[in-house]
Amino acid sequence: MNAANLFGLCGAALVGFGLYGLVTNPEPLRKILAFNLLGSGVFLVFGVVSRRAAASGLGGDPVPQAMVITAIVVAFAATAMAIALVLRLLQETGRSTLNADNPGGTNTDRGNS
Amino acid sequence: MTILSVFDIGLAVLILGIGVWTIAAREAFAAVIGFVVYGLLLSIAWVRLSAVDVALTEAAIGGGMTGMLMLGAVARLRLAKGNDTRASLPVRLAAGVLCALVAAGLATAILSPPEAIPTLAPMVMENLAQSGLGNPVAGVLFVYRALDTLLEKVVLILALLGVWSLAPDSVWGGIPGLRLYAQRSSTLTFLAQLLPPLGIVVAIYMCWVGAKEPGGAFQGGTVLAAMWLLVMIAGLRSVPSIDQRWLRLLLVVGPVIFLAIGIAGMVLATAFLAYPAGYAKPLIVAVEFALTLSIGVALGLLAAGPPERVQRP
Amino acid sequence: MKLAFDIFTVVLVTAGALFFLAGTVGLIRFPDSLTRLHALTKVDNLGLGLVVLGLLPQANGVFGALKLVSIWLLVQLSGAIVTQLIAGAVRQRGPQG
Amino acid sequence: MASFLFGAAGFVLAMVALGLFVILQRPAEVDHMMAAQLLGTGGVAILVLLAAATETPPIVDVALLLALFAAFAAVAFVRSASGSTSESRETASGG
Repeated sequence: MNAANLFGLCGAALVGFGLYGLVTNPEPLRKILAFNLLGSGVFLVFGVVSRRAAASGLGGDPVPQAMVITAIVVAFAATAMAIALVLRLLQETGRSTLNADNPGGTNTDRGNS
Repeated sequence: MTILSVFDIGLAVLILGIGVWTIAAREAFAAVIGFVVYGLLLSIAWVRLSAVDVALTEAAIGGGMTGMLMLGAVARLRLAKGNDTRASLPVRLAAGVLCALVAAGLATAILSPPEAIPTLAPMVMENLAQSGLGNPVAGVLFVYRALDTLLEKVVLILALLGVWSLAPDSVWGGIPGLRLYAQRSSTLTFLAQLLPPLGIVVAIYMCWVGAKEPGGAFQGGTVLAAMWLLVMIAGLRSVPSIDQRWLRLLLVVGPVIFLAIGIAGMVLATAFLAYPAGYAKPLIVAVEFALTLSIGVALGLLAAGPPERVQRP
Repeated sequence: MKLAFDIFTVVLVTAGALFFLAGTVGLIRFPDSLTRLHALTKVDNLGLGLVVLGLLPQANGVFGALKLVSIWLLVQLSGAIVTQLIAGAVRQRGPQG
Repeated sequence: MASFLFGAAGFVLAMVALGLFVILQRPAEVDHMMAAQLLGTGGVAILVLLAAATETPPIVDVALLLALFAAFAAVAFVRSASGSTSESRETASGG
């Protein structure tokens, strides 16, 4: 078992945890958090792909690394957007839930994130 | 079993443990703290995967900026306790099985690598000398995949427009609702006076060293954004309203210069986003400096959130 | 000469690691938040200082060594101030907050 | 030499892990805030040890950013903890 495979398995497990949190956690903020965990697990798997393709005296293939850097920044932008949606939902309805059965949430401004 | 593999196993177990804590913690505040710790630990894992550029980005964005963004949201959501019920046990069990299956599938894919591992590293290294850069990742970002990098800046600006457009009509063009520190605390003021000058030096260093060694516009820009936020949180500088012209100018200056050089490449060089022979490095460094500024402003404003009040006369 | 440098590194890094151990023991043993904060900040910063000092002979060139020392100074300064902030939060909310 | 430095990095990692475990176990939020501090010193020590052990000087830059952002995150922790922000003032002036 080399370091690359080890962190690859770690990434796979993190994807599993993140998905579980995304499905079972009711609070939107916790869902966003879980989604970020899932994303970083995917990035870690990508890092393993890069590490494995090490050649020409480099520690890893620079192309996947550059893609992961781009992805981290884009994930941050998406997180900022999602949090702004949740906060607007709170502002409009006074609650922070996606539960459609809740009474009082009749406002049209329901986030579907 | 070498010392090295013991270190790696310990790190992986710690990361997984913090990941579980982030999902399972009862309080949202504790979960976000777990996430910040997770981001900082993950950057050590990236170092172990020989991806120092990614480690820098993860420490800056995964640890610092995302944590700050989420903590702001936690503080607001404390006021509104949603009456969410946790998923029932059968649902949780089914979800657990599903997620275990997904993770197992991924793990199988990782443990069975292709026979001939595809790599672009030799191609990158072959052509890197022409660009005058020493950092292969910067080479990929600014030479071979320059279009991706350009579009990513556009995505940042689009996301910012999306965040801004969530503001109610009455406060459009107003001041972002960044949560300030309640009492003017002299300790925080001192930190906000001490850290930003150091941070600006670090940002310039990151940007400059990015051409040769790990670093670059993303990392430098994130440091700038963090320092700007720190100064605003401490109340040393007021939060600018989003209709300020200088603010919008700074936001677009990086992408515009990048685009202009790209279009000039169609005339002076061979294609869109191609650099004229011999001028690649100075042009890339110029683009990186402009982008650092734009990324810093964009990330800072994304973290500050949509406008919430208008300038009082 | 190389051997002397290596012994210097081994001794100081070991001492630094022991300070990290002491910091963690303090974190486990001390009864309230303020004393734990004290253990964490003071002892760990000293541990980091010893590790950095021990690594100076291994650094690449004068600039590498300078960078190491300035990182330690940065951690030292920001750590001290941030500890003040957390201690302020402890005082404001009481030890159970 | 390299394996000694790796061993030291592993030892500091174990101490950080133990410290995190203790900190996150406690119920008080102020104890949780110390986590960033712990990573700020321990994580930096691990990274400078790794940089020396693998002879990769750029890793020191990661330590630099870790130190900077650990301090930044700690400020965010303290600021967003309940009761220490300007919520009332803000809602008064907000639309």
